[in-house]
Amino acid sequence: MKKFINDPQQFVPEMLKGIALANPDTLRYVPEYNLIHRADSPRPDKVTIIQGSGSGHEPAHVMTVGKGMLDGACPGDVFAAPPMDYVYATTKLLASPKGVLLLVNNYTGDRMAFDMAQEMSEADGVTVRTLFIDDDVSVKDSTYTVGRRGVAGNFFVMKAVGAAAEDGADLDELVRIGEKVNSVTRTMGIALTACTPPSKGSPLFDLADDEIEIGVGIHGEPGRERAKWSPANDLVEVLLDAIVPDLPFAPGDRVALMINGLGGTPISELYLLYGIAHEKLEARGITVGRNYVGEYCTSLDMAGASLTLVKLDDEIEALLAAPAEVAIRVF
Amino acid sequence: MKKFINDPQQFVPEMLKGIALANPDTLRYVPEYNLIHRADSPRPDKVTIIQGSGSGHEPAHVMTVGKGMLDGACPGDVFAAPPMDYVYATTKLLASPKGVLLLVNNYTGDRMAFDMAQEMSEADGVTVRTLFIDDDVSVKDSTYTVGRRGVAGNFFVMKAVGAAAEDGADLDELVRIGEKVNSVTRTMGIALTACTPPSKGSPLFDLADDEIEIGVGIHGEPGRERAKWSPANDLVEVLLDAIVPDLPFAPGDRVALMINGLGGTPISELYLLYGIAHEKLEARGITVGRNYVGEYCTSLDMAGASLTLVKLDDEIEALLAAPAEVAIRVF
Amino acid sequence: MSTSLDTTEFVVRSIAQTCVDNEKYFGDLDSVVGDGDFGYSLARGFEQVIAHWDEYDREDSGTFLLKIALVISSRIGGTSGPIWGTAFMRAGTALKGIDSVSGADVVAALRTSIEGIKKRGNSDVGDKTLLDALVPAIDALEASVLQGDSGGLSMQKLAAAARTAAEATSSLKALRGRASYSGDRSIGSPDAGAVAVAVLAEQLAEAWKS
Amino acid sequence: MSTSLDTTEFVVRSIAQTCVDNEKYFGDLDSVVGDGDFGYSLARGFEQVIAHWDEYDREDSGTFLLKIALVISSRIGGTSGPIWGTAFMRAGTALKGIDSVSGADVVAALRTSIEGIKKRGNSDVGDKTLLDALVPAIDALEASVLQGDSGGLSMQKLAAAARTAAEATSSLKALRGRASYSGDRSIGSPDAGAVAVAVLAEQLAEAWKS
Ligand SMILES: Nc1ncnc2c1ncn2[C@@H]1O[C@H](COP(=O)(O)OP(=O)(O)O)[C@@H](O)[C@H]1O
Ligand SMILES: Nc1ncnc2c1ncn2[C@@H]1O[C@H](COP(=O)(O)OP(=O)(O)O)[C@@H](O)[C@H]1O
Ligand SMILES: [Mg+2]
Ligand SMILES: [Mg+2]
Ligand SMILES: [Mg+2]
Ligand SMILES: [Mg+2]
Repeated sequence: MKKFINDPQQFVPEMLKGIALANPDTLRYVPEYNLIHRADSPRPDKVTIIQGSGSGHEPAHVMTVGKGMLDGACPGDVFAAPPMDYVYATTKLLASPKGVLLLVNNYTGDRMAFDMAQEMSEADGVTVRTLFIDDDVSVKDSTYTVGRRGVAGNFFVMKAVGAAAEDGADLDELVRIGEKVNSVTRTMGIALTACTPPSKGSPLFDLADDEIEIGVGIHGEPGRERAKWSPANDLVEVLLDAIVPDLPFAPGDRVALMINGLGGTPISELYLLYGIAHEKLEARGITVGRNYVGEYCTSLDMAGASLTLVKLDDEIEALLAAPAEVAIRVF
Repeated sequence: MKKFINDPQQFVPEMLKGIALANPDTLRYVPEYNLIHRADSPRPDKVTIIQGSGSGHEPAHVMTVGKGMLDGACPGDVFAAPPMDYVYATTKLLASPKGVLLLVNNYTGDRMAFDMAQEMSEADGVTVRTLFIDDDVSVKDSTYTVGRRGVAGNFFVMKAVGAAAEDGADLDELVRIGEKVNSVTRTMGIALTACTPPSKGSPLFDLADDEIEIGVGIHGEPGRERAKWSPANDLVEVLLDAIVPDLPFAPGDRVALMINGLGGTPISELYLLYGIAHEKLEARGITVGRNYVGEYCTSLDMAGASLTLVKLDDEIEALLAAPAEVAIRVF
Repeated sequence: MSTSLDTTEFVVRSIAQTCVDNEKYFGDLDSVVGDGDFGYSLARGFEQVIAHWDEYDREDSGTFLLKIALVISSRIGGTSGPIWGTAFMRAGTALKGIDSVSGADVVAALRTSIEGIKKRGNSDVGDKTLLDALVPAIDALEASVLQGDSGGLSMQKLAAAARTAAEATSSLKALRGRASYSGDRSIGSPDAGAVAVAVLAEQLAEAWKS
Repeated sequence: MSTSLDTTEFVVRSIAQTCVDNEKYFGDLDSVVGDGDFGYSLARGFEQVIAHWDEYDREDSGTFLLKIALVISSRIGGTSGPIWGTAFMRAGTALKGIDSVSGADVVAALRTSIEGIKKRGNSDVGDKTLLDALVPAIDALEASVLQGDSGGLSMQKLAAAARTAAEATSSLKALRGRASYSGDRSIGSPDAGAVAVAVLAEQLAEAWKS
């Protein structure tokens, strides 16, 4: 394993320290709970929004804390849901009188930690609501009883509730918006290579030189099938054939299209995929109203990409278009 | 080789098409010359800024075309300077009465193509000036007669002249600013893995499982030495020991610090490097006034990173802080 | 078989040390169809248990276990934090106030742990989780205690049952946790949590001898 | 030896086809201490030369070469575009207006190509570039022409000299182009451009026979 790290156990804290040092005016770091939070949070006039999940998915979620997005993120270690205490302490620390909204990607460990933290915070008098995000179409609800996974589509839920909260929406309204966005968001990903968690030091699974994993999870979980590599045109078709009928997205629909890199894929390839997906959607009569190309929810150094569609209406589009300020930026 | 591509020969055009489709309001694509340009360029009241270089360094430069940055970018194929005709045609197409500024990373092929294009454009009556960027300290001027390479530091030249041009600065003023920024910018990079050009289909060079290349070029050119992997703390020290004495940067200086990913390194590791570099600079008495963490100038899928320092003064800092709008964005 | 605070300490210490020693092995088990962090998560939590060993309130076995549960909840992430934290919490609650703990008390406490895990994980025997090793192991322990076996013999029966049951999870399809995403591909390898239970029980039985 | 338009066409066609056929080989040579795009760049340019073969103005050899130079300049990137474009441009200019080209005309034209490359590349013999094969090869051609050798024999002498000189670049340290960044590491492998010149000359000598 060759990575820019010192000690695998310090990988997450050292990354978090870097984020804090790079954003001294806007962010605060609480090492005890792996917590990155807005310097101006909690605010009495704004619902607090917190997201947890494991590390290794950066920029999600520690680098998307900021105005118009999250108030705080308290990740666990790489690919591990945060310990319940991190969520509990974060909720207490950032609690607003308008309440706290917890955003949770739908995984067993995350659900447990956030459920327990919600119970305990409520016992302390904090008003808490939880939103589960489950946009990954590669996992069939019927066969797998854990339910769908939350993957890159969580960006849209975060962005929409973040914008609404900034405008003063109350907790019920945020839950309504978040559930609505989640209900019209669908994602599927493809891995070209496995990722290497720092503490493991070797790739998490084996993919032969000509193999890919279709429907891969962002923790390297297997997807729908292991297949032979094929050209980008075909892979985009496979993704759209899984995603479009799932909602379904229909001719005449206006969508947001996201091509999300999984960590090891260069942005050149992501734009190539974007061009193909854009044209294939137009050919299906679906209009791309907003687009997102880059890294939003990664799996460490995995080469691969996911494609997300969100069905737009005026409300969602306005929330997505609202300004936001996060650590991830160009200038 | 597993990449998201169709045909290696169509890699660059298909990527460019994706960029254009993703930015219909702001960008235009001219397939004949691999040209991405601002929809509102040329403008009579603004010097036109053009950059070329090979492809494979995205977001440089096709994704940094936009308000406050480049007017156009006409890359060659992967790692190949553009054919002279691309530069000539682009210069003619985007020529402004205020003149054209060509930004060129200092490589043999690029210099030749831009020199020839400048000659030909001037013969056609266009006012053209050229700026060569050579920020890579890993190449010693004395021993290598081609001179230093232009690498990630070119972002700062682009940003500064882009901001000044937007404010109406004339060509002489832009040349002064660009030369000044280039003269206080220093970069060095480290490769953890080699990159794989699509048309080659295999890694460009061999690095053993425990080897790294210190001072690597953005086309995979060798650097100062091949070394054993060592922890991030040590690698940052190696980079600073090469960069800081080179200008030199001195205690009391205020700098911009950039940690640039080379394509295959996750942003988590880049922030980890940032935190280390920030603290080591402070320990040397150097203040980080602005910071940049992410991918600015890559080498396809190479795992690795470069560190850039720019010595700030009021003029440079104001130009770097000015707003800009490019294809690479989060929202 | 009767259990005092000393014995509780001995058991917890053995579990903690075994988790730290097997970090890599447990992680590798979890990377077959999981995400490879199981060993890391347990090790980070139990190394804290050991680091602060002398600081815990030792009023009685139950109180001690509740303190351990707190450390686990605050340091272990993933699915394992809530699952193991709940198990220790329930056992602690069950044993709190009991000075001299009987074999039957232990069995009863572990039964409440199992119920806690099932509730927390929305899971049951057969779902291919650590429950598939833990439940048969406690069944064996209960039978042994009822029979009046010595502590050492009870431990050996517990370990043997855990090992057999853990191996048997290979033929199951995962219905809970991250491994469930693998669907049929999860068949053919044992569950990481179940094997960990077997290893912990075997180490305990071994240590009990000396 | 005297050269007409037919012969010029034959030479250019052979060069173009050889560059297309050797795309991978030339690329691999460039990836030893370069960036691996040399074969790709030449192939993309010369396949255009072939694709539009019937369209070029064929007034005389010089005019024809100038058209080829234009295609090269517009399609080949990297260092090779300007270098090869300049070489064809200079040769075309030298031969323009000459209907029946003599061997001496050819040598003179190639000398101006070499001067053009040196000027464009700010380089000279000994810098470990294609000049290190090209210059000795043209020297050999000139000697052969002066001796009154047949065209076939001249070609063979040209090819032999190019090959020997190309191999000899292995011992040189690169002072120009991307390979120069490798410093001492460039010693031990031949220059990609020089080897390409040898391959082109050998193919030409071979084709001349038939
Ligand atoms: N719902 C559940 N109920 C009980 N145990 C579970 C459940 N899900 C997973 N487990 C156990 O947890 C182990 C994995 O733990 P861990 O690696 O911490 O989880 P993850 O990384 O999936 O969050 C599995 O091997 C299994 O024994
Ligand atoms: N300054 C120069 N003058 C003449 N020839 C050169 C010069 N630099 C490089 N070359 C030749 O060009 C070849 C490499 O061409 P190419 O791969 O297109 O260049 P690059 O990728 O470095 O821009 C070298 O093998 C060498 O023969
Ligand atoms: Mg996990
Ligand atoms: Mg090149
Ligand atoms: Mg796990
Ligand atoms: Mg090259």
